Amino acid sequence: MMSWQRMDRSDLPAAISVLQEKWDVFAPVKRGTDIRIRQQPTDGKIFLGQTKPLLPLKMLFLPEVEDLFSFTIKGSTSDIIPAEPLTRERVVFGVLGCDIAALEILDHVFLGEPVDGSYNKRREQTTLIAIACTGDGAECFCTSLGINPLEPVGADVLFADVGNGYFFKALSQKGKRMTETLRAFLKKPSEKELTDLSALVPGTRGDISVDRVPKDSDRLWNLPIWEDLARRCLGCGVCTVICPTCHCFDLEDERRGSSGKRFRSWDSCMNTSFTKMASGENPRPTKRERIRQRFLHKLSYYPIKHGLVACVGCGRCSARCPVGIGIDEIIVELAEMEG
Amino acid sequence: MSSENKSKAYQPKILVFACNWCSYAGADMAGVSRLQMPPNCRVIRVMCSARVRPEMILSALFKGIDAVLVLGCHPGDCHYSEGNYYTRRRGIILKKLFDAFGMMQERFQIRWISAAEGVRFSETIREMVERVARLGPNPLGKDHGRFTP
Amino acid sequence: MEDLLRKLANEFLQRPDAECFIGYEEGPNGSVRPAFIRRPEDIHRLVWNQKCYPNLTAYLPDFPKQKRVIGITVKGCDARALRELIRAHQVERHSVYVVGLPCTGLKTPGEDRIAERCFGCVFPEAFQYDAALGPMKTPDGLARTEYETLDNLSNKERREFWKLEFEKCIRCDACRKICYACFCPECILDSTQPRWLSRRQNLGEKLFFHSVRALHLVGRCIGCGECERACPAGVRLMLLNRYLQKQLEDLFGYRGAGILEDAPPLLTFLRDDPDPFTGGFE
Amino acid sequence: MGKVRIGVFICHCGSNIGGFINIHNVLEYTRGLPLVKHTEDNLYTCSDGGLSSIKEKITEHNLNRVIVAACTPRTHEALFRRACEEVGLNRYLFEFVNIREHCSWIHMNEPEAATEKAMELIRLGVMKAAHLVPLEAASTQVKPATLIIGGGASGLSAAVNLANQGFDVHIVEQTGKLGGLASRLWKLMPGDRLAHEFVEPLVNTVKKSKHIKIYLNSIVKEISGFIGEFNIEVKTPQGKKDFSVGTVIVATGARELTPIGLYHHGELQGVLTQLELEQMLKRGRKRFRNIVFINCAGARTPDREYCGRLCCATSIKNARYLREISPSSSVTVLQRDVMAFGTEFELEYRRAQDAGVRFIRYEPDRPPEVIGEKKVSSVRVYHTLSGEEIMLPASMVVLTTPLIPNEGAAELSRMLKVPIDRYNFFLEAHLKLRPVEFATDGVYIAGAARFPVDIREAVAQGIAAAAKAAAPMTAGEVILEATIARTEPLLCSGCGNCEMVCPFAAVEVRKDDKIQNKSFVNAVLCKGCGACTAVCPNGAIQQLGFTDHQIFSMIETMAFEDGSDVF
Repeated sequence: MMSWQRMDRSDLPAAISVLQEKWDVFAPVKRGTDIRIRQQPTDGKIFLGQTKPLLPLKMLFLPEVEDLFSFTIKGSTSDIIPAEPLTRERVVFGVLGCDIAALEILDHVFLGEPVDGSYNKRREQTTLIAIACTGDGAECFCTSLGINPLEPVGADVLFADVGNGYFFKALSQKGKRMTETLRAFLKKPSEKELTDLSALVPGTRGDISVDRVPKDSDRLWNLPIWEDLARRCLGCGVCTVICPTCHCFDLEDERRGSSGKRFRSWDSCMNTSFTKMASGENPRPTKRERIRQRFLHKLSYYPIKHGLVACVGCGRCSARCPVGIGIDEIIVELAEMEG
Repeated sequence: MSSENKSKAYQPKILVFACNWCSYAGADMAGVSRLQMPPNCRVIRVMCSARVRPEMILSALFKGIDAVLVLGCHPGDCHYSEGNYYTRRRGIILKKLFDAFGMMQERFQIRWISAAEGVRFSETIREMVERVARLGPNPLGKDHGRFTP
Repeated sequence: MEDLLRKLANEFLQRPDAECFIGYEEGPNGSVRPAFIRRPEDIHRLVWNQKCYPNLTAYLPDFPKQKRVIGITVKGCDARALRELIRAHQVERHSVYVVGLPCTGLKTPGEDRIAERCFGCVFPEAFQYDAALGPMKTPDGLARTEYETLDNLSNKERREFWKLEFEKCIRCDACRKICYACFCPECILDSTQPRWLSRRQNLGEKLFFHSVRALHLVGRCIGCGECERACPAGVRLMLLNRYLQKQLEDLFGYRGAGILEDAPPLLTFLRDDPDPFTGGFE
Repeated sequence: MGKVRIGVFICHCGSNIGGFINIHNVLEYTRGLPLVKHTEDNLYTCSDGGLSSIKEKITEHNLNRVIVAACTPRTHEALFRRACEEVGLNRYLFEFVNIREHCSWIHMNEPEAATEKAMELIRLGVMKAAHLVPLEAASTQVKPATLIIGGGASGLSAAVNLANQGFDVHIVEQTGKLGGLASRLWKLMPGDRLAHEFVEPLVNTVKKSKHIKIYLNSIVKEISGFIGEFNIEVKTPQGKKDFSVGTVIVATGARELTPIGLYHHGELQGVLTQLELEQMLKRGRKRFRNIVFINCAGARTPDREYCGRLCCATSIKNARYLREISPSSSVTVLQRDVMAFGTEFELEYRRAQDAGVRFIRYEPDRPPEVIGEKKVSSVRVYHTLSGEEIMLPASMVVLTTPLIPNEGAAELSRMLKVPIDRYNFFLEAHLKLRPVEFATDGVYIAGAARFPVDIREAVAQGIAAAAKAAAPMTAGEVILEATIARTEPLLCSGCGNCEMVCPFAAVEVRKDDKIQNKSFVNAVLCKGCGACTAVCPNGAIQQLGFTDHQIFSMIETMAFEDGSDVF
């Protein structure tokens, strides 16, 4: 229905400016070795590579810190003023397939009943421009999870960088609205130009046998692998912070006398205090229980509940783990146990 | 007169930790002697200046209080013999930490004030207030140092 | 050398009181990672090369004290950490079997040059070991290697520098949790009574976090650089640690944690320490 | 404990606070603070009426925290704590807010700012009070023995008093004989008695007492410990002596300032001090010619601002004696003002005038000039009343100089950890309320070591100090500090930082029953300084009454203007 349109390389900055008239534009920005999704153009120039930003796309939908409401206590009642999650519609440029696939995983949690209002609003008012990714990291294995990084499901617009020019393709109504805004810059490509696209081939590992991991947590619960991992794991929690599908959060009240704010912030099941209760009791007292929770949530509990594995194969956790714990390795090991 | 105008424009708020035995008594002495000083300081009494953990100074400054002043007995006169020697080392290192950050150096001070030195207490307060007033408000104070979203 | 390592580990595992041997093994994508060897048939996994970054002593406080013996390999920096852990009652010397590694500096990942974390290393030799993989030799010039410091930055530049660095920080706490010296059952930064630190991601809270971390490491930082390696955002944490260590040396003659049996510099004093707090205001 | 219910009592302190701070506004403000269930103001909260009101309101409003916003905790905290305790509220659930010394008295010209500051100070107090918990204090034995440093009139009086009560007393005197400054005087006034008639019986009583041990030509080298058991090391001519006592009285006295160079003292023959004159009289000299006294010599100057206090009386006394002994003499007293206070001294002043002593006033900026070659011949002085300079023939000039503290006061202040002022006079815990005590428990002060006193005062203070020292020794035990350190074992890593900084070796890391290293606090040894708390990396050890949580809540409320996260 919708087809590829071509843009000259030199037109991109002007095109972005046009987008900024209607949308807040976000895109990866590179500073030194640090790549983050930041607002355009206030926070820097767009980085159009295929290296994953440190913090995944989820940060725009479930921000690291998010005010939920402010309150004023008056006697036994209180006034609550909900926070406004977005003031303007957004477009995110240069999103990777793995990060978009992760949003589907978050959607099951935040858009299932009860619907999370601010997440929902952010989702509705954001247009995603995916970049056709050929996967440049040794840690990438998204194709093993059925993700097509060249044309990820869930994107509104597909964007491809073929070296001598860019291609755009709208994939949804939201996307169409966006490509129409850019009409002035987009041309119908010639047959010859279209062949450039076929040069893009996904390079990620497709042989990680996720499907062979048993979903039944009873069978995985007491495996010695958890003890082995716990011994090596330092509990630093980097894996959870940079994971595109991790979505646990903490709620905190900031009270200043009789008024205050409630905000939520990312939390991590790798923290000792994550399950610590007011009584001092902690049902996950050691790293063994915590690391098992992290992997079983992704590979067993979530799939049982929602029918899909809560990992998108981006490999961020494996690449950043300071003691070399890789989720791909663990998936293979768990699968082999079955075999 | 001009300094009065300035202090009208901006009133810094200064947190003072005073040890019970010397400096708090010195502050009492200043009061008994009716030594007038600017009303910008709030004294928190601790038993010894060594009780003031650096986290207290850091959280005060990083939460936006304009300055922190730690007062203890003169070295050698500590009621507990040696507490203020630890205070001194910690203070030196804390100042160096602020040097490393290139901020807050002047907003943190330590002074030794004995129970008899009411005058020194009032002069210390006055000078600290004037100095901080010159520096202007703590930059982390306004919006609690929030980054742009 | 690795043969000797495996031989020593094997001998150790034969001991009736041996719990496990902590060394290094090949990890994913050409990396090296900690290995916990319990069975002689796993000994072949042990390696020793210039990619052996992790400071393995960070694992020692996890083990129940005074029960069984842990075998461990240590580089010079790790040996200093071990001495510090023993001083701080976290490890008992007789409950570890120490294999000294003759470290001549680690390599930058993926490159053939000495890693920056090793620049200025004043003490690469392991010591107080039960066995060693070879004679300990101080590599030429490592201690004299110049590394990046804050020295030439003005106040304003330092402020700007840290503002950008801490803006990168994602408050994952990896720097804290990887550190060998962070062994408290519950960190003050996780405390809820009082709530010293909130989860806000603003400059004030990040400054507080990093200041407390740096101050708690004063006189305990061995300069291993693990914090910086663990940081996913690449915050230049070692600049801070090194800066403070330099001050300790200049002011109090303290050479660094674990080098001598000195008391940590903030837990001791001299009556004639420098006193910048006597006068009026300068 | 249930919900926190705070009562705030705001003291006017007559007009000391109320005169500068708008108490009405402060009350209104305080009423609006969270957890505050009762507020009131009192003219004097420390009066019987104020104290009964606190007690009534605790019961009436079921208060479980009490705040008094008034003067300084250093003097009145114990009083209010006792009041709370009397109606069953743990004394450590009381919090003091200082709005007098730290507010009204130092911001007298800025009533608005002072009022605002008082509000904030009370807010900080409320924050801390919200986090207070009840504490229980332990107790320790007190040895029935006292060290008295100084064998002068006050020290000896204290010694006799304590010995009569059956306590062991150790007197350490740095000179070779007992009696102090009094033993060097000729006659005492009022009463006209010879000084030795007073001193000798006192010294003899002391020497005879089987409870008193005297160390002459000795000095205290080392004092360690605390109330109940101070360990003393004395350097005597016979060598080092060690003993321990329960209490210590400082009675090191004072000596006359010898004003070398002042008014040519030590340069011209015939220029003496009052003490030198008295010794001359003591030796029996009877003939005097033209005598000129110069008062305020070396006192009330920029270097030594205090008034010698006894100097005027001394000059009045000696001037009259000179006229009486040698009626042909002429005696002139040059004075700045005559401080003849009390019921007797004014009469003595008149007696001296009636006896023919001339009092001439000089101006401090035009001081008298002593003239002579080798020997004094005359004094030139500007006569304030007649407005002209006059020459007084003088065969002798007597300088009335103030008392100054004896040497060693500074050293002693360090050993005992008690404060001294800029002249090395010791400072008591409170001028009016605790005049013979130091802030340090078990250490007391008597006599001229505090400020120049006459013999009556020296004796009175000696006896007062003895009475104070006797109290804990009679009781046999003292209640210890309750605001000591305590370890939370679940948080403690056993790293030993606390052990390293404790000045009293009160904290120790040892294995608990699970063979984990944990820190333990010895409640008797802990003096509650909090040094350990500040170096504990994760707050596992806390100083009770000054916990991280309590202090942090004050910092936070100050940072955010309007409260903290506790509610």
